[in-house]
Amino acid sequence: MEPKVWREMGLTDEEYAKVKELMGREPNFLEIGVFSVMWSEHCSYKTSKPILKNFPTKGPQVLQGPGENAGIVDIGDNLAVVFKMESHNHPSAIEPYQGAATGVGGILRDVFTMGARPVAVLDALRFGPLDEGNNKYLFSGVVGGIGGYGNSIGIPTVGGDVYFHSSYSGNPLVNAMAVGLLEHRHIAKGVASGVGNPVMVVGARTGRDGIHGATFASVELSEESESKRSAVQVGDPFMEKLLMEACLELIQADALVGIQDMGAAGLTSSSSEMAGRGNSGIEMDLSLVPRRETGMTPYEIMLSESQERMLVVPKAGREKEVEEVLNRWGLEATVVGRVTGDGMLRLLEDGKMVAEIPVKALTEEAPVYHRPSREPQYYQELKGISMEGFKMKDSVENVLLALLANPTIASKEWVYRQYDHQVGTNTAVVPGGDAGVLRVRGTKKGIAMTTDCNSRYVYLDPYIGGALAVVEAAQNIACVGAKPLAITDCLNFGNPEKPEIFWQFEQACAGVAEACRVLETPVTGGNVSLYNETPGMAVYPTPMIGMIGLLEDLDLVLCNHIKTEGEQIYLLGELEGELAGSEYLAMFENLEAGALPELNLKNIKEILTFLLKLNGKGLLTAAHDISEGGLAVALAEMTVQYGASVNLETADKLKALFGERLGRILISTTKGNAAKIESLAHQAGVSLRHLGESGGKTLTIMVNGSKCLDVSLDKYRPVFERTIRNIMNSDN
Amino acid sequence: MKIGIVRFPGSNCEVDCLEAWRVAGEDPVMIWHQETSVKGYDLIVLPGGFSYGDYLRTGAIARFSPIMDDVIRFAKSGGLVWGICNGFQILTECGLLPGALLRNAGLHFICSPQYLRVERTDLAFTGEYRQGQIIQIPVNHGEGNYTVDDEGLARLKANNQIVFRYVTLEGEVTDQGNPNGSRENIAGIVNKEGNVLGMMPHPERVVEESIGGVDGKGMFISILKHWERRTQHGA
Amino acid sequence: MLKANVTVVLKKSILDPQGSAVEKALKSMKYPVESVRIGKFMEVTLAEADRGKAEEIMHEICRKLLSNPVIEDYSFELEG
Amino acid sequence: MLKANVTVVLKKSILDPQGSAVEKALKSMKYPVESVRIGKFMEVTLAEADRGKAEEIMHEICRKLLSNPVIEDYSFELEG
Ligand SMILES: Nc1ncnc2c1ncn2[C@@H]1O[C@H](COP(=O)(O)OP(=O)(O)O)[C@@H](O)[C@H]1O
Ligand SMILES: [Mg+2]
Repeated sequence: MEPKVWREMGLTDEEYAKVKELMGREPNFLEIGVFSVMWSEHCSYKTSKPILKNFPTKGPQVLQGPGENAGIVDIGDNLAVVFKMESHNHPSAIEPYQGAATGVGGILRDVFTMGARPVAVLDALRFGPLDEGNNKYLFSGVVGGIGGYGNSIGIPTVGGDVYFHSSYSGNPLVNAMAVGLLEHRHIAKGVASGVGNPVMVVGARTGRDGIHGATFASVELSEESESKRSAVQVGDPFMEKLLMEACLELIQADALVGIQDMGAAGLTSSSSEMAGRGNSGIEMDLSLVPRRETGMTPYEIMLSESQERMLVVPKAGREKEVEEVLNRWGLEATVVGRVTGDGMLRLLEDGKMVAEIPVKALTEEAPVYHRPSREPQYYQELKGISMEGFKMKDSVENVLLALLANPTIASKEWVYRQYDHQVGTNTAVVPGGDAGVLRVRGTKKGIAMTTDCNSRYVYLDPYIGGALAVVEAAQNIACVGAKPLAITDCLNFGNPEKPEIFWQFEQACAGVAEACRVLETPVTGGNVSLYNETPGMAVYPTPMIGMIGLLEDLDLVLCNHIKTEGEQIYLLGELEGELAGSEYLAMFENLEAGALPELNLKNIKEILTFLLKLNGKGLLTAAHDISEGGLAVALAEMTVQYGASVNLETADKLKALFGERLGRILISTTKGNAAKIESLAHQAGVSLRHLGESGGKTLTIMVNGSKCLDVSLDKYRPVFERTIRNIMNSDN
Repeated sequence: MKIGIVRFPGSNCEVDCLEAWRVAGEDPVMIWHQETSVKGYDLIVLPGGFSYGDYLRTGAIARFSPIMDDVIRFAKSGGLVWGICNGFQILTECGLLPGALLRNAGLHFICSPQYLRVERTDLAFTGEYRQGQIIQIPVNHGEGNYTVDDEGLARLKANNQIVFRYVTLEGEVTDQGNPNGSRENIAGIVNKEGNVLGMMPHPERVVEESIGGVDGKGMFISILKHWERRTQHGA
Repeated sequence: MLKANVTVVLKKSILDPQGSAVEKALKSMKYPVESVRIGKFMEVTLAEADRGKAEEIMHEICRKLLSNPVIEDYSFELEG
Repeated sequence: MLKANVTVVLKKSILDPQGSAVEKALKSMKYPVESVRIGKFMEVTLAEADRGKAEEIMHEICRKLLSNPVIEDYSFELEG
């Protein structure tokens, strides 16, 4: 075999040598193809494995940790939440609508193959600045695609987040998270076991789309990858809706031994992973796989990433039943092979063997790389830049209005108006709140969900920033009154072969792990997306966190804005933030620098626990965490209906109003409950400060007795609410 | 009351409708699109969703489902038929209601609470509301822009067939209150006889306070009371 | 076997916001564009060799399913 | 002034969910249909009298805005 062959498929010479050794002979073209996708970063995690193993993955609530199609956490009453997040960055860069749509389709399949009915989608998005036409085009297409798929299949998109930063120009991040609900007894797994059991392909027909998509996801976007554009697929939410109903019906009828979706690397990864988990083998005759196109080679059939397909191992004798259910939903199911006991992936074409590979060679023998890691030069440099001596650049009003008009901070209404966020009629907190909340029918419970990551923090200090991504998610969950349960993640980084990038990855994951340990939110699964680079630039390191929380009593759900006049507003946590890494510093000093505030996870945990305690007693009317833009922005968001007047005593107005520091939460309560809250805070030793009261149709802030802001609702509300819409409706 | 909800491939609000009826105290039956008879039902609901993916045009393919011939017969013989969102689109496609639903004027899908004015309360569907009452019911569609030609519009008006209009909070019929460009802010219409209603907004989404309001519940209660009155008179 | 190339466009009297949006975008990109209207294009392959019959079938299909006569006009050409 | 009739269709190897759904519907209605593929049809009126230039402009517009070359092919005819 010419070296060109395996190199073009993405295998290094060393990897090829290892393949040869494992096979005990020269592999043929098809076998090299199978190895190349299974050993791609996307499927094998060859670079990230050594790092990911440090995540805490256990806890009494965890029913299924990493390793399956999605994680599962217990929520009592014999019910469980299934959830997972995944990236579709590269396809979205090239065909934003379809790239994003198929991202949603893929993550939903991961959830319903576990036996769960999907109940919600979230989307975490990152784009370059909207003043560039191409970024606008990508933003618009991606949002359209997420809505296009989720709306049609009928699963509400209840949350997500969007940031804009130049590092994402041309390499947007599109991470989709799906959440499902199931009864414990219906948990399904991606295993192939029971020698002689049939193996079936169900759902859509196989076409030539997306061949080598997994490999494509594992390279930088460049001129060369442009030619791999065929790696983009068109999604068919209608087909997936039918497939979902059929699969859930089969799982509930207990007809299956195992089931797995065909995502990246299609039939190759689904068959080898299912056999791998079942310690078995699989034999398939590829000529039996239903095809959409004629003349497809075994290689193309194995590597196709056609969407809306599943690989299913029914219990022996029940293949007719599988066929019947699929047919009733207007879909096909075809027996293509069987489970064997010899641990081989054996592929035939018209009865003639065309490939034979030991399954474990594909799933367990993939090379593991301990990449060199090096602290980048920028790290100490930016950290060393002094944050002293900055003066407020403009009037408080102008600064506030400018921050509210920053697309990263401004309301994302333009986005979530395009998403059906209510279908299923379970959505108790719609997008625009701090976290989405769904009721759990038949119980008093609610589940909360959010996605978060401030990548500027991660860039400036990957360890602290990684931890803060988890903290912010936990804050958002707690602000709707839910207890944080567990996370999934999507680790978006640049090219890990560069030691500086690998350092970011290593540090950020360590921070995520530490925060998960302290906050008791184990990692139940996730996804790694490396090589997010355009020529010359890596994206800011973005370990996206998707978190799930539980409300024991949905009646106690909290919203993030005040709904009457005369409510008392308090601050939990410290008054002053820091300018390091703040939105203010970036906008007004054109500087992304500084040493982030010291991480104090224990303290943050105390604050969140206290918040939940207050809410458990029914003492709160609203809660909102302080994030980008600092206290003033959070106050504006919280009082967007009634206004407020607030008094602060501080030695540093700039840091108090616009500095950033996680672990600070605004809460509100009725006049009648104010004293009770104060005494509970005193007892618990938690820092609590009375700020003011809602009402008056203006936001008025006094600092040390003198008025520094008095802006009417009519002025700031439209800025917050309409900025993104105006940008998107404008012509350039 | 015997209520049937037709489930097309791609429907996705059929369970929401079922649950809403349960809140109102009824327990409907799901009717698979391949069935051929709706005999014995008192009301047929065509739910929201994306039947057949809404490919080609919304409702265009569903209209040829086996069940639809009998739904059309049922409607023509005076049976109550209620199409919500995709159901409305199917009703216009099959000619039970005039006009058509085009892509939203703003070209985007819209999911949003919307104020409606109740234009007619003498119908089986709306008896619980006051004439001119402003209610808040969410819309959720990409193609809800109702269009009808001048003649058709004149007929709708002459026969008093307009049931809901999109309005502002103050009840004004203006462009500002119109989410999708619908002609004369039309959100829902009935046939001349008053037994077939099509509407874009989703009343089944607002029947419980904990998930966003109760303004839609009146429609379910209206239908039940109408049916009770009728069966009492009939008996 | 015959192939029909069908085009379906909105009636002239009906606004075409999608076309207008594309028109606006092209104008803002400084292309010398007067107007844009957007419709659908469909390739239908028929298992029917007789042109006369095929034409009849296509009219029926177009009226019944491929277009909505309330808002759209269709036309087609047979090929092959 | 010239008019261009543009058709944009999904590349052959790309799944066409719309076409498949319509094809299935027509088959179940017992029409002798082999296959259906659905794309877009656009009428672009150009303020340009020179055919050569118009053609150039149309290629550019098609590539840049009217189609996404990753998944679609376009073709057009000039008229008038
Ligand atoms: N891409 C999105 N999809 C759905 N909802 C979104 C999206 N982006 C933002 N939202 C909604 O807006 C809310 C506020 O977003 P954001 O400004 O990122 O808040 P926070 O700082 O609290 O995370 C989110 O909690 C979510 O409900
Ligand atoms: Mg928040």
